[in-house]
Amino acid sequence: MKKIKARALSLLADGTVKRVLGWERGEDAFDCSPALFENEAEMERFVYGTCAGANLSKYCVKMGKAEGKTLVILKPCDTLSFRQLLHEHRVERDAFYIIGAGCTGMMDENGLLAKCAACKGKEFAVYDEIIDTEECRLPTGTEKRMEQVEKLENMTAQERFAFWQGELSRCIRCNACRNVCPACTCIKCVFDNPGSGVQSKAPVTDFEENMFHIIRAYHVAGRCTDCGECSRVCPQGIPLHLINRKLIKDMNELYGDYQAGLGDNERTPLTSFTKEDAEPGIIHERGNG
Amino acid sequence: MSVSNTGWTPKIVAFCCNWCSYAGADLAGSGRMQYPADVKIIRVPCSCRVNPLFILRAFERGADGVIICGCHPGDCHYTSGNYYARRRMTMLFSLLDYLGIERGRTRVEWVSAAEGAKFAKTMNEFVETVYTLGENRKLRDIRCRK
Amino acid sequence: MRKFAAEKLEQLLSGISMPVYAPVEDGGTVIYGRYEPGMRLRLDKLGTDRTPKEVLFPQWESLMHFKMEGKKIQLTEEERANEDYVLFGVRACDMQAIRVLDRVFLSDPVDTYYAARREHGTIVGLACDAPGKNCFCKNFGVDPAQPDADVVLWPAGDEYFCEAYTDKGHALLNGWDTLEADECAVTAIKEEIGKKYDALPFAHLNLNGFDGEHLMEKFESPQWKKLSMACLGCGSCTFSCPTCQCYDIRDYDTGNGIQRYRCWDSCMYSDFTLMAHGANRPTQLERYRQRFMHKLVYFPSRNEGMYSCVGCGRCIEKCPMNLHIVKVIRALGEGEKE
Amino acid sequence: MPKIGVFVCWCGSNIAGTVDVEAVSEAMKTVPGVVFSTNYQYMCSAAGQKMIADAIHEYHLDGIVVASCSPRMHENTFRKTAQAAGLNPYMVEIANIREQCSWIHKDKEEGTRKAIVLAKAAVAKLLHNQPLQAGTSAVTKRCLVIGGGIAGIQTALDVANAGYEVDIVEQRPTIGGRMAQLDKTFPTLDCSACILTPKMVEAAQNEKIRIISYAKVEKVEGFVGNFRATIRKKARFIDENKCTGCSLCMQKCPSKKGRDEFNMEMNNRPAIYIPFAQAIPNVAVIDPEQCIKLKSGKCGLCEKVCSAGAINYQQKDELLEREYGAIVVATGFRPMDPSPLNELGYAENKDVITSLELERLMNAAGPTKGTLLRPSDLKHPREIVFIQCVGSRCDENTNRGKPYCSKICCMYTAKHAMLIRDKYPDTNVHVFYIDVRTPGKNFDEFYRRAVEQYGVDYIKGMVGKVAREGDKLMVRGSDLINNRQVEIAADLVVLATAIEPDPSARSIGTMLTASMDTNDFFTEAHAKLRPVESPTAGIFLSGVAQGPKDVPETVAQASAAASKVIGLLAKDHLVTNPCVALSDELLCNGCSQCEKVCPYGAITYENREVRGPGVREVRRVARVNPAVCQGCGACTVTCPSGAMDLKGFTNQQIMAEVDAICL
Amino acid sequence: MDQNTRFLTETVLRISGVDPRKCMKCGKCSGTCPNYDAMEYHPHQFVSMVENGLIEQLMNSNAVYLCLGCMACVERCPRHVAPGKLVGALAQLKLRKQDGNHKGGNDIAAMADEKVPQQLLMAAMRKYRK
Repeated sequence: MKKIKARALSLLADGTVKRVLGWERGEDAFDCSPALFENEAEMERFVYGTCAGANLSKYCVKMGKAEGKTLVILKPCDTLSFRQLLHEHRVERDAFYIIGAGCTGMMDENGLLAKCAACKGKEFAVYDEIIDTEECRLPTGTEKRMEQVEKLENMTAQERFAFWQGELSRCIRCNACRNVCPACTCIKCVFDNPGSGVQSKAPVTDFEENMFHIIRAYHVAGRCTDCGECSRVCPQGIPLHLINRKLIKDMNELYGDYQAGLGDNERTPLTSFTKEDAEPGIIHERGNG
Repeated sequence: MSVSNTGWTPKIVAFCCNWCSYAGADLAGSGRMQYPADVKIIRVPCSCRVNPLFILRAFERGADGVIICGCHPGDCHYTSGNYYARRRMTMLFSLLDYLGIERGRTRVEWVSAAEGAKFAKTMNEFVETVYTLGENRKLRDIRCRK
Repeated sequence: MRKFAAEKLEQLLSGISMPVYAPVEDGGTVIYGRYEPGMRLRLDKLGTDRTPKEVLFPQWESLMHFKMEGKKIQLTEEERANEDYVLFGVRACDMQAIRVLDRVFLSDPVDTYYAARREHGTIVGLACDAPGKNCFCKNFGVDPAQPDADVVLWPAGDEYFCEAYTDKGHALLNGWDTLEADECAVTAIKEEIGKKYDALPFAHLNLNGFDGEHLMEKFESPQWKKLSMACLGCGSCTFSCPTCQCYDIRDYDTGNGIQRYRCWDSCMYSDFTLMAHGANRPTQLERYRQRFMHKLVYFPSRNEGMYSCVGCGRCIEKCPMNLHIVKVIRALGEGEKE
Repeated sequence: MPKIGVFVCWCGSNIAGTVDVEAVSEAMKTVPGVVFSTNYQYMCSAAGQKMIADAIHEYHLDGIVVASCSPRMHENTFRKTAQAAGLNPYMVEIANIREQCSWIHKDKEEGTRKAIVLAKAAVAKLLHNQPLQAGTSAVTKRCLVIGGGIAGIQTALDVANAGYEVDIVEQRPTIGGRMAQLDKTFPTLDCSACILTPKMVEAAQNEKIRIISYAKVEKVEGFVGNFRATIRKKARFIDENKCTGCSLCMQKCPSKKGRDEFNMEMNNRPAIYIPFAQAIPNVAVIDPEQCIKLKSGKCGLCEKVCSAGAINYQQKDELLEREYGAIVVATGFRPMDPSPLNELGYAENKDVITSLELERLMNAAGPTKGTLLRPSDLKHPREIVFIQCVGSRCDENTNRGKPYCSKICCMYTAKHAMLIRDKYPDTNVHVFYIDVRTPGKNFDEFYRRAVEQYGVDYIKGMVGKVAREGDKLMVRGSDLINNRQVEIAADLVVLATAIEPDPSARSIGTMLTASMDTNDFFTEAHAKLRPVESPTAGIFLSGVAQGPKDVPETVAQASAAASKVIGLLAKDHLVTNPCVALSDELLCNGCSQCEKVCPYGAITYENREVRGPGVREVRRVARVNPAVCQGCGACTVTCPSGAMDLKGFTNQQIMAEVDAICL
Repeated sequence: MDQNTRFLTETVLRISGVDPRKCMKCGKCSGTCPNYDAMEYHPHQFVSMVENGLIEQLMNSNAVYLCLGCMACVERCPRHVAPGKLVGALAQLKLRKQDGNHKGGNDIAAMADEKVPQQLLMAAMRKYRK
């Protein structure tokens, strides 16, 4: 943290960057919030550590419009989101100075964050410089990422339905999952747009709960980097990432391995095709109908 | 029309691309090939025009089955539309299945303008499948019931 | 003052002939749900994931239906609640929140949907024998040891003390098999609670200047920019808040007619009070400011100093980015020390 | 709310037989928005159309729904009716209650119920319709003809003679195509070259026609009136402008092992060659596979003997980019390879030949200089067996060939049989046939002449086996009329092989987005009414590319295609389809996903100032070129924010239909 | 067509899986038949006679047994008609007739003898029931 802070201060001092997008110390060890620092005095409250679970990429969409460069601290998984935003022209690379910050797994009061338990790796997809340590490079549990999805797949349709009804019925439509998602960057979300025909504001019936989460997941299909923020922020503890991961798993299996946020502005699985693609009927042929 | 003991008849929405499947449906008509009146067709320019929102909308409104028909892969009037549709629908159907919605309520079938018989056969089969599944209860908005 | 053995509690609840809403589990969360015998009560949970507000003012409710009959419109109003019920286990803060809602919904023009529910409910309060680290209710004149309810329960080891304060409360308590108890025991409990509370980190905040007189000062504070920077504009604070009472009225076309319903809205949303000319609070800064100004300045200035924050601490727990009202009070309040 | 009129058509009894049209028009009267509803016997008739026009005036209708036959049938009719009555033509919706209702249901009550739902759905959609204005796009007044056979040549000549520029792109070194390989043509027996070569010369000399031979179309972009083609002109290692066609190089070339494609590879040709004497352009070409100089660097003999200095071993492929208003597909055919039908022994026996090979064997410029000699030992054949329908008319579940009738075989076989009997009366000719199909002017007379005058032995039956025995080919077949099996010891067996589209057709079809059938023949826009147009606007079909044809029919179709091309090129501007995508810039995120799925490259991104309620800033937003967009809608679904919509098929319109149907 | 003829025709078609209406009467089958001359009725006649219900006539002819089963006609038929399969079906029908009846699945179960291998039963089933 000291190294990052020192580097940020020097970049602020020499005018390379106009501001720093990082984290600010709060009330206790787990309380830190994303914050913007524009001078040395403000940097006094800068913090980076195991409390920095939030993905700052999303803020870059807004911050990219500010004048001058913004320094942003991104963890390895956050850089995937940032790069995906680059692909979608939602951020300008030149507007940011990216410090890739090493990460040993982020925590909250209950221990290691769920998203960190299925860490996708320690490589940075985009950066100007990397500041990390040996222990930050240690590999983690990538291979377990699909375990829970598989568990659900192996249930019967009725069990799956019951499972998701149980989970989704708790949804209060606070939109935290949508608003935190770095892939959900629509200027106007279809759910807020009276012209879209699907505008809705409350989980009035179980259909609306389903609808919101189906469309939310579908809209980010192929663009979701599996950063896990949706589940982290859900005040109702709904495992939303399991919906996204299912789509990722299917796309990998049917259309070849793909990780959003890598590559060079390539097409996502849903904006490309091959003539030999599986027919939709393949869904009907799977077990556990 | 299939009618159950309770008087329930399935509601089936069929999205047909203008160039192949809608023409195929017309051909089925010209050939006087019977299929249940439960099927109502919506004409779209291409299967790639079918937004997942439309499918969910149909279910919301009480449809019991939704079928999307397009040109055979390789024959799309717009060259690639049905290839995109194929991926989109595969992913959507998989997601619905994952959430526990009956698979049989959704289907994609490629029907060319020459395949009137296939169109009729497909519709007969699909209605039969949906009929067996019964009323759509998992993915409809109860407010839309009379 | 009466008392009964703690082990008898479930039996007493089951004996109530009306529906009982109490803190129960739903998935991994605790809500005020319909209590059925055998369910596990979660009276240990401070700051339940969903608030008792929902019993009186649900997230959505149907108001009326329209239907076209030929060329005429037929209108059917939704029936008001007409069933008596018991709302059990309400903390002092949440009870105060209901008083806030009363101010809004029961003053002229009266919200008849709310009023009907309020009238039919008997509320059993529960004193906080162990306030938590996020509690700061006393700052707003709430006594965690004395919920302002029809009946109040004080937990004391293996027994509960209880007292009825209203007719409805008496009616309920009369049906219970309780023993006479000593007032002094409860006084001791209350003192104990007070001590515990005083040791909490947010127990005593400086609320100087949060009043109508300093309105513009607070409104124009340069602090808002920094405070609101990280706000995602989600509704998790609003929807977990026991006092937030803003709602939106919407029409749903069922295909056979229109259902008019209302549902909670959040001032954090970009389409909150959206009008044809655009949004009157164009950025998150204005929306963020609105929420806290309303709770800490506008509402008290119009309601004899009654804050519409009750210090329950839920927003502290729920905000994905750890932004919350305490940070706002500290940032804006401490600069104003007199 | 717009005022809507509903018009329910009886279509005589076609609709009224299974749908209670009165009940439908009555039911529609209660639908919100509908101010007028009626029914009539034939809405498409003059009286029906007048009824619509009158109602539009009388009730000040904003839109009409016609519940009738398929919109593919009469949508345009009713749009024109509406337009004539002062209504925007896109304020018309058709409820298909014939093909998709009355014709497929028997129960009248059920049919009526469904018809009402379909009509309601059309009204629901119409309530969201917006008047649309068709745009215009300029027309490039030049035509591309792909294929330089008789079809391509005829189309090119007709278009050029109307005053428009034409480029013929031919994959072989010369134009002329299959017809140039023929000896005589039925039913008049003129010499093929005698009637074809003057046309080839005419094409070469027409200043409006540019012949791009030994070339292929590599890429086509754009749309009707505005195509842009990339043409690869293969290196022929000869300067076309210098070569005089003297053919001295051919004589001197030491490499003589190239197979002569023009003679169906029945003899060899030099590495440097002119395919045939009357080739156009009459310019040599070097086969790089055979040329010693190109392969090893040694030789260079042709360069030495060429007095014109036309040889250029360094020549490279050349890419031409040309713009066209119309494209004609005249890619022609090739005979199917009969080798897989192993009972006929084509692969094993040199004396089992195809009809096109026979053409070359009988042609004066062919490998035997016009004397009929059998390939194995160059002996004069005394017994010749013709087998019809080889690879034609096969069930699709067999792997024996094509499901269609190749159409020309009956006639050319009669021609061959007649010519042989005429020239070599000592030769016996047997023809195994299934049917003899001769629908054409003077065709049956021609066939009868073969039988009656020339004594050709027509045997109704098929050949089961061809096997070599000594120097004879034992042909065993059935004689169904006499209910016996016959065996003929033949010297030569000629297979009337099926014809199939040239293998280049499929890739050209894909490039042009022109639809094809399962046999790779191009599909016409309408089987009866638009037989020379592809469903893809601006693409026209000429000759066998569309389906099997003989020469007179090919020429007729070629001229028909030309007239359609002329009709298109005569316009300065085209009215474009207004049902195209439209991006709402206030909603556009600038994410570029739509750009990636657009098959026409119709979407571009630009930074533009957008203004709306509370918004005034420069954003990266999508822009649709309405002249290029074809209205498929791929972009609309890809767009995450719903900024992209498709006029005529908007999200709201389709959802309104869904709602109405699901009621 | 009387009821018996119809029954016989349908049985032959069911056993063989052949659709004689697909035949375009080209005569390829008879042209290809190696035992043509020995047969009273020729392959193409089998197709057309079955189509016309002349089953008994065919069954009474030795031609049924003179088919070598080489399947050349099946292989080479351009219409996927497979005359050889018709001959086979007629031969089976003849066999059944000789037996006077044929067994259903339940009959076989009743006849089951533990000493008789199951395979044999299945073979019998196939032969008589199929």
